[in-house]
Amino acid sequence: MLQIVVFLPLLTALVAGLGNRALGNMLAKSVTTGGLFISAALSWVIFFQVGFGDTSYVEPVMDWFRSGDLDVNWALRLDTLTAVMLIVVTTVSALVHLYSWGYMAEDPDQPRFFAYLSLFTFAMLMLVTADNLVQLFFGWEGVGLASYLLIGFWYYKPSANAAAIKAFVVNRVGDFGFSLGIFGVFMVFGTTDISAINSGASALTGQTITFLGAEVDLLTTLCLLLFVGAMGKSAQLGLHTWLPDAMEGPTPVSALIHAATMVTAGVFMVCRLSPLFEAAPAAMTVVTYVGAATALFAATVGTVQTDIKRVIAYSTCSQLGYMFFAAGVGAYGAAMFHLFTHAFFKALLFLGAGSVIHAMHHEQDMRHYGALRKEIPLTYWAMMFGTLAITGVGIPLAGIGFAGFYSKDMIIESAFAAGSQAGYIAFAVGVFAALLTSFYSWRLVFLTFFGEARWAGSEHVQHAVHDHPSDEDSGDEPAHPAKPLPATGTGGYHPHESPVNMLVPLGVLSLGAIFAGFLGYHVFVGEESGSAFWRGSIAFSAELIEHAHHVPTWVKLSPFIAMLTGLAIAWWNYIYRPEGRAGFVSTFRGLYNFLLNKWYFDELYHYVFMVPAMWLGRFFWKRGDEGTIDRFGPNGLSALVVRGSGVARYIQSGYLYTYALVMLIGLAAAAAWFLPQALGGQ
Amino acid sequence: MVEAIIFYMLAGIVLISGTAVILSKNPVHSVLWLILAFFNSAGLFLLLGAEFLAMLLVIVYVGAVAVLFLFVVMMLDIDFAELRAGFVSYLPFGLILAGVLAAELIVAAGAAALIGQPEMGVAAANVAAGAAASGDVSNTEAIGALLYTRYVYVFQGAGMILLTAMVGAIVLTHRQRGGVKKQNIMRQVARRPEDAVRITKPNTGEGVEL
Amino acid sequence: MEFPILTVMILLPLISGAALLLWPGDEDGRANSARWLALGTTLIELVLGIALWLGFDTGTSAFQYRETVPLFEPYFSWALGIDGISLVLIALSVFLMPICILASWQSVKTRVPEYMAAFMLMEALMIGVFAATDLFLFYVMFEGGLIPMYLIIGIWGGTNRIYASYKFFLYTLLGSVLMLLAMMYMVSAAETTDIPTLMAYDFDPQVQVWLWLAFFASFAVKMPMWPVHTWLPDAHVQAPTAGSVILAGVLLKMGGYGFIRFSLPMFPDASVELMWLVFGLSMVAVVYTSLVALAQNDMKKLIAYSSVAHMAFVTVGLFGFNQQALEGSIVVMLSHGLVSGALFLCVGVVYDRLHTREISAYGGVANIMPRYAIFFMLFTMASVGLPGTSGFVGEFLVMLGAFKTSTWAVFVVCTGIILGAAYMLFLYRRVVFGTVTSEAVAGMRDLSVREYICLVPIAVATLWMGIAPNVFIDPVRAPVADIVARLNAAGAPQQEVAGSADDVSAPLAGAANLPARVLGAVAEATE
Amino acid sequence: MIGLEHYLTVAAILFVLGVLGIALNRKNVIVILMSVELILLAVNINLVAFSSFLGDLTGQIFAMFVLTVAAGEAAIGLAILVLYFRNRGTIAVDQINQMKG
Amino acid sequence: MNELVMQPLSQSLSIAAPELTLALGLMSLLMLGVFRGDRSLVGLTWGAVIIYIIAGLSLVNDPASRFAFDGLYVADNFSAFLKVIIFAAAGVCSVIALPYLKRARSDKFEYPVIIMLAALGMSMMVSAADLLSLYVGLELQSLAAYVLAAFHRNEARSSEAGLKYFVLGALASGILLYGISLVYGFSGTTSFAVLGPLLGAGSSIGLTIGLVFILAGLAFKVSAVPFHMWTPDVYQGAPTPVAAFFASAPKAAAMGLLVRVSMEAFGGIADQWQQVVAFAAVASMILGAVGAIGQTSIKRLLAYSSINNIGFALIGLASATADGISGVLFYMAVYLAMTIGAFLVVLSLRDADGRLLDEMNALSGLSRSRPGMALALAIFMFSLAGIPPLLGFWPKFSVFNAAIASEHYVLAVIGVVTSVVGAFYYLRVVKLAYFDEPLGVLAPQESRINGAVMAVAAIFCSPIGMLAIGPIVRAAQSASVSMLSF
Repeated sequence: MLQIVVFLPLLTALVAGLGNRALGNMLAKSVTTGGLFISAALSWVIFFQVGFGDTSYVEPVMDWFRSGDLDVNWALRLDTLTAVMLIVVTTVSALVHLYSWGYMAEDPDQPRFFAYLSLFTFAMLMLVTADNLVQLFFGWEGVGLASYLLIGFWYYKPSANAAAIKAFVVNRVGDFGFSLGIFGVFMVFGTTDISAINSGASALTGQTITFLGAEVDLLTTLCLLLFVGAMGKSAQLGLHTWLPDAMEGPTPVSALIHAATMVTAGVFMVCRLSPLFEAAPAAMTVVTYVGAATALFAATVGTVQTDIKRVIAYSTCSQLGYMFFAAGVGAYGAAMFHLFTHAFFKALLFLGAGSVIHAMHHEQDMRHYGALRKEIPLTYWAMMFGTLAITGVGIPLAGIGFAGFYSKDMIIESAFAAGSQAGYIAFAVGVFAALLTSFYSWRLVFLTFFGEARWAGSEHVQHAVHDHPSDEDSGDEPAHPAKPLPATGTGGYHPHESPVNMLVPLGVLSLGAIFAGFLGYHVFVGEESGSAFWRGSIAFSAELIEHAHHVPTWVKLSPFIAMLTGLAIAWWNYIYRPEGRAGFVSTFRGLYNFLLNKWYFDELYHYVFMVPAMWLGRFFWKRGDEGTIDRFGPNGLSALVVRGSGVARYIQSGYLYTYALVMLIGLAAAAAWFLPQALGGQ
Repeated sequence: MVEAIIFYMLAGIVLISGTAVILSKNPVHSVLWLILAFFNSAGLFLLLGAEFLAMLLVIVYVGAVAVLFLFVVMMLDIDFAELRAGFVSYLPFGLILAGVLAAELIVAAGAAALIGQPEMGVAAANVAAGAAASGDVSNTEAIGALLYTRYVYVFQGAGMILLTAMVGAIVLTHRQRGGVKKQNIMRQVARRPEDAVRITKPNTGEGVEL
Repeated sequence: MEFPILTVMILLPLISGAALLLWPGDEDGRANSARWLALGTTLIELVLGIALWLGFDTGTSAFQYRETVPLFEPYFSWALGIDGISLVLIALSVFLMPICILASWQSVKTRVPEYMAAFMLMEALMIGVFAATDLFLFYVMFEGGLIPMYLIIGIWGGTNRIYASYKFFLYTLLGSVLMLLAMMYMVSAAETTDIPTLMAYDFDPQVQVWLWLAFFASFAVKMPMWPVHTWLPDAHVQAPTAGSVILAGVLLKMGGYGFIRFSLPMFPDASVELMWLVFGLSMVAVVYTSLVALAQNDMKKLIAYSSVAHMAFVTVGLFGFNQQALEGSIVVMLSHGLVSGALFLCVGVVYDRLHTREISAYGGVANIMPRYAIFFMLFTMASVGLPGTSGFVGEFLVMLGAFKTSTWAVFVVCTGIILGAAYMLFLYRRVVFGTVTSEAVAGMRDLSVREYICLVPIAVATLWMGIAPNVFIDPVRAPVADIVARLNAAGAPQQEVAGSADDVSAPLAGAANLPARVLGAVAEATE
Repeated sequence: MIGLEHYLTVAAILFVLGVLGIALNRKNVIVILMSVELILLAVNINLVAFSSFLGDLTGQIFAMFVLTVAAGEAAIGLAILVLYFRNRGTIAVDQINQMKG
Repeated sequence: MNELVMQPLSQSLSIAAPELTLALGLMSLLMLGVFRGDRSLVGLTWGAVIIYIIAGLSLVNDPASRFAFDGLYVADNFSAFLKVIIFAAAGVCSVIALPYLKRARSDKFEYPVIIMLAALGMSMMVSAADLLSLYVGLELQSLAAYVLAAFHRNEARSSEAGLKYFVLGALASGILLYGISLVYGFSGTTSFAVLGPLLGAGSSIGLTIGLVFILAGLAFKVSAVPFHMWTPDVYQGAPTPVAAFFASAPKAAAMGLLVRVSMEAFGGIADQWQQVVAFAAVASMILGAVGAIGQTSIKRLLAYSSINNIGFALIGLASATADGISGVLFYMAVYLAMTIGAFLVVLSLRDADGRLLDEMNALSGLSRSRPGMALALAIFMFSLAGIPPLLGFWPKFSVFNAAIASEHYVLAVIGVVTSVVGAFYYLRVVKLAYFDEPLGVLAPQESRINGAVMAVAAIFCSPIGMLAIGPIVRAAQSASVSMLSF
């Protein structure tokens, strides 16, 4: 069954991809989507078997490679953690497939799109079912590839290409650390099997190795290296830059890959190796800080973005930060729980945003939205549920709320309960980030669905009105990228609600956003039910959970208050007194620009890495290879030889007396060479 | 003492005339200086007791080779005014070099005096020859005896060299002059009437095609 | 007597080459028959290669299919035999050859018989290099390969072919001649030319350093390692497509093969001692050439520079001194043989249509040639080492193994996977993605059947090697184990167990006192 | 008493003179040929002197062959010279450089 | 008086049968030629070939009596090996000259005779066991060579070549003679057999200077640097078949002589001359390689190539071991085939009017116009460059091997590096023939015999020739051993 779940998407991807145009849009769509729904259904079956039964096994598929004492096999590992990921992946993927029927309806290249989607799903499933780090890495890279392909799906768009490359290369930076981590793990453990690593980790606490000439703590080093990989894939601070750009891909892709599944692979990996991380407290601290920093950073940036997808992207980034600091403080269950709930409400938000974009004829700038509540009510409600979930709306202390309410509060409480300095900082950051989350989420909702229509300023809308093809399809960039000031009015445009095949996924995911937290709370992070559920697939600390459940009340209330505060600020600025925003912006011009430009990370990287790399490349090429190696090497030597040849030919003057003289010189020199020897010998 | 005076005189003239050979502007003078050098060398040979070689030098060299040189100089009909004995631009360097070489050679020669007679020489194989030299026979006779026995191989080789010189000189310089009528007896004897006479019967008014 | 399969494999192309040179007929007829004859020969070679593999016992490190005829006594013998390492490289050669012939089917129009004959000669010499078990026979084959390649580049190459062919020839020749001297020394010391015997012979460690350096001169150029790599971009750029394929696919592997066949087992002490040199150069090579590749405007030059970077992985692996690293190196060699060959074929495909290698002349090819884009993507991904393709397994094993030897080396070399992704995807983007901007590109047609036949086998092999590479690793296990054992006996540094600071080694720390040791050796040798 | 070294010295100087005649003369080929004769003469003086002082006739025999060969050499040399003169109309040494490099 | 003759003349004559055959043969040919005139050139040439074959067959002699003429002459495997080379080269160079001579209107019957005189001289050289026979043989060869160089009488360049060769040759033989006189004077003997042991006991300054002069004189004959200056001019000016001859047989003979003198007469002071030979080897290799670059005349290029190759051969001598000497012999044997082959290509290059071409440009596009010849040329060039698997690699291999075995590492390293520089200009020839487009029309090969000789030489130099390594090397080894056990 597990094999069907995993390999069915590959099969459908191959059918759709290789069949491509011969197969036709309809067939390709049906095959891939059908396959995914079967996988999803089976995943749920597996989930219940594993999570509430006691099935847990490794299913070998075939040999991969063997070398010396390294033995890597293709095998599918099934335990609770895998099962959770399976349902997340397959469910969201199936829904996204379905959604894409409608969203991509006009695209000529649909078989390719669906093939990529299914391929991605396969890779993701390989990742989550991996029994060893190498297979994990396979899935890891596989999802990277699929992500690259999907971001660059509209390959005629330069910005999409750039974003795709960026995603791949930045992920490679993470993989760089990840692979070093794998090498180190193999060096230390002599294997790459995850269970062996996890069970052997605690014995190695305090050991050291020589890494880059320095004597360092063994497990800390390994964990940090592995964590670099997680940072790349999960877009943590420093390696996050690709994620917002990845929004160049079609929106369903953003929902599936860049919100629900792939970006959570880092969290998954940390949880998967949680026993190893547990044995390296220093590394855990780093994870905590990085997660907290990301949560804060992304949230701040998210507050000022105007592109609807980018807001959600930064939101994703921020939520991933939450998951990491949860993992960092040891609350893996909480991290996984948030991962689980987040998958639903974030996919929902993205698909909802897609629906908005669809309705607004591919306009993504929220400044050109407004007053859409009435035009696309179903989408509006879906977005509302998503927002309620992400902001963590619920009734504190009573334990009733939307999905985010359970998971995010659990994380924040766990951080506090961890009792460490890092935990407290993470707690504080988490609370503040919750405020920001609330603010930007509500800002999104208010800008999009409330207020007055500002559609007229949108070029896309104007295109639609004047019956031009959309930019996205034509590949043309607007001639003047500088957006015109938000103009009010409808511009004569009538948004239309999305087709049913887009709305069904929204509905399903809304259910998830509403109920996932409530349903999963006890299962994932219950004090006793949690350890029964996880059954050792993660380092589940019942102690910590218990502490988390018994934190002071103000701690429990604080995220709720933060949420309310964020909501209030958003309401104040976007509904009640929208004109006040300009004053705020002009007062804090520097901060605003800083946030608007994403803390200048892209610029920083551009000047620190890109520019020097190109310059160095050219320098090495022109000055190094051509100017030095060739010049003094082959070319120099040959020039020297040619010059020598000139001298030789000059001496060969053609005159007898020159020739005779040279002979004489030779003779005299030879005699002179011998004379001292001969005289000495006498 | 007398021997020494004669030696120095002969040697001096040899060296002076040798120098003159290469310094003379006129090649004819050079040849004449060369002849003088040969004569005096022959004198040195006599001093050394090699009378046969001394004679040979005079007869063969002065009589044949040097005259050949003169002959060629005359034949080439060189414009002597043009032919100055010019020297190359690296004359000083060449002179220094020559000085070095001469010094080396003289050092080597001096070694002969230092170590006295090279008694280590005169190996067994040469004892017989040595006996012939020091014995009662004359220099010429002794040479003759060796030349046609022991050195017959080399002698024949020398013959081949002369043959080469002869053939070479002919092949290089001999020219078959055109237009010279030579008697060919074979052709004369073999000539038949048919070759010489043609009988034709031309019709009137038509000529004979020859 | 057994069927002398190796001799046949070497002689058959030679005979075929001579035959197609002497084939009668007018120019067109000769060209056609030359093509078919060459294709037929290479296919027979392929079949023989498969037979060779099937009959090969992978369980042993002993040389198999041995043939020895003392034909060239007193200097050397016609001695052939293969172990697993030879086997896989011969397989690579015979696999790529038919593809090369097909790739040149139409693109080479002038002097076709000569062209095919050169390739036949090339094939014979390649097999000879890998199959020789006599030191000097190896050298002959190794050097002999220069001639056909020189002609291939010089006659059928691009505009600057003269320079490139000279550079290729003289550069590699200069490297090899020193090796020749070292071989002579070895033979005079060991009194045998038999490679298996020499592989077990213990040379004086002092002398080993010199011999090692002499061999290094040859193999480093052939690999090529930084900084003696500059012939490669020129040669690749100027060579015809098939020439590039063979050059990248097989010729570069001769350097790696040389290291693994000679430097490591014959001079284990020197190898251990001079590891820092190889690591240092490899580290520079990866970063340096990757950056240079990033700045290229010429497709072939870019791939050529990427080859240098990939070969640096091979050298790192070879001097990682353990089973994984060495096996990884071999897999990288095989994989690079396939992938870079395929990439050159891909370049050749568009070059045949547009007759330019300038990246800027392309763009938007995916619109016009979607099938081509798929293949190109596959090979690009294989080149960047995506798991599931051949590129991954080798590089992974190399770094995994070498990590025990030098974390620094792996750390630096590993950046190659980042930079590799950057330049390859950048290339792909500029050529394949984007919109069609030029008329010429718009007029291109997608892959022909012939081009499919060229690319599909490589694609299959690439995936096969990525998903189930054991079949390619199996033959080399035993010989590699022997070499590793020898290296370990020579004190190869390996960081195995954590915690014990004694056996933890920092290879670069050893570098500090090494120049002094080398100088000492110099002083002793000159006395 | 006149020692061997005296003869050898004379020969050495004569030899160097001959060599100089070849290496420094740039006008006249005939003088070069004569210089060759000087060299051979020097050799002969050496040989005869050694022969005499060693009491061994080999030297004189050798000298005789040298003379023979020298005669042949002179004949060939002059023949070539004549040939050259016919072709070029000059025997100036510094014009004999049609071929160089 | 007859008591001085230790050895019956008949025995000596039978040992010296090859020389006797040549001497009698050439005189007969000369007579025939005189009576039959220049028409008889072809007949005489083939007659000469037959005589060479007979002389070659007469090399099979009784090893018990190696010396003839009271130690003036020696017949051992060493001399036999070289004589085979000499006779072969002489025969081939006689034959291949026929079309050339006819076209140049120099078809004089003396040509094969003079070649044979030279061959006789060389034969005497390699069999010389005494400084006297050495000198006579050398002069015989030289005089014949001077004539041959100037053989094209109407061609100013040919005369100039003859003149230069003559003047410098005379100077060289003067130097050689002076050295001989010193050696004779300071040792009291001219016999190698006596000199060898004598010098082993110690040497004097006079001997040393004498040695230097003798080596210099012989270095001139093999055109080793710095006594090489005549080579390019003479090769270029001399008629092409003559140049081919110069590059082959006299080189082999002079090299043989040099080896014999060094090893037999001066073997005792090998440590002294080894350095000089090594220097000459290095200088020759470098200058030959460097000088050839930029040449526009193929013959000049081949001249530099010969200097270059002699440098390599001298490495074998510099190592002063049996292996080294056999390497030298091997080298000369293979070099003979390569250089004659290359000159044959030059001989076949004629423009549409039949004029002989010597410019490098004439080779342009040869592979298009004359593929077979281009292939042969490529084989010769790669072989001369010493690229395996061509035969030309193996002599280099053997001398380097000897150098390594005798621990002359620096020499070997310089040698191999220079061989790379050398490859540069050989590649240029191949480049012209293969990479460039034809410039003009070439006349077809006019002589089948020349074509056949070229083909044979090409096959010999090709990898197929590697099959000959065994026999040649074994012969060379027995030859070198025969001399050292002297």
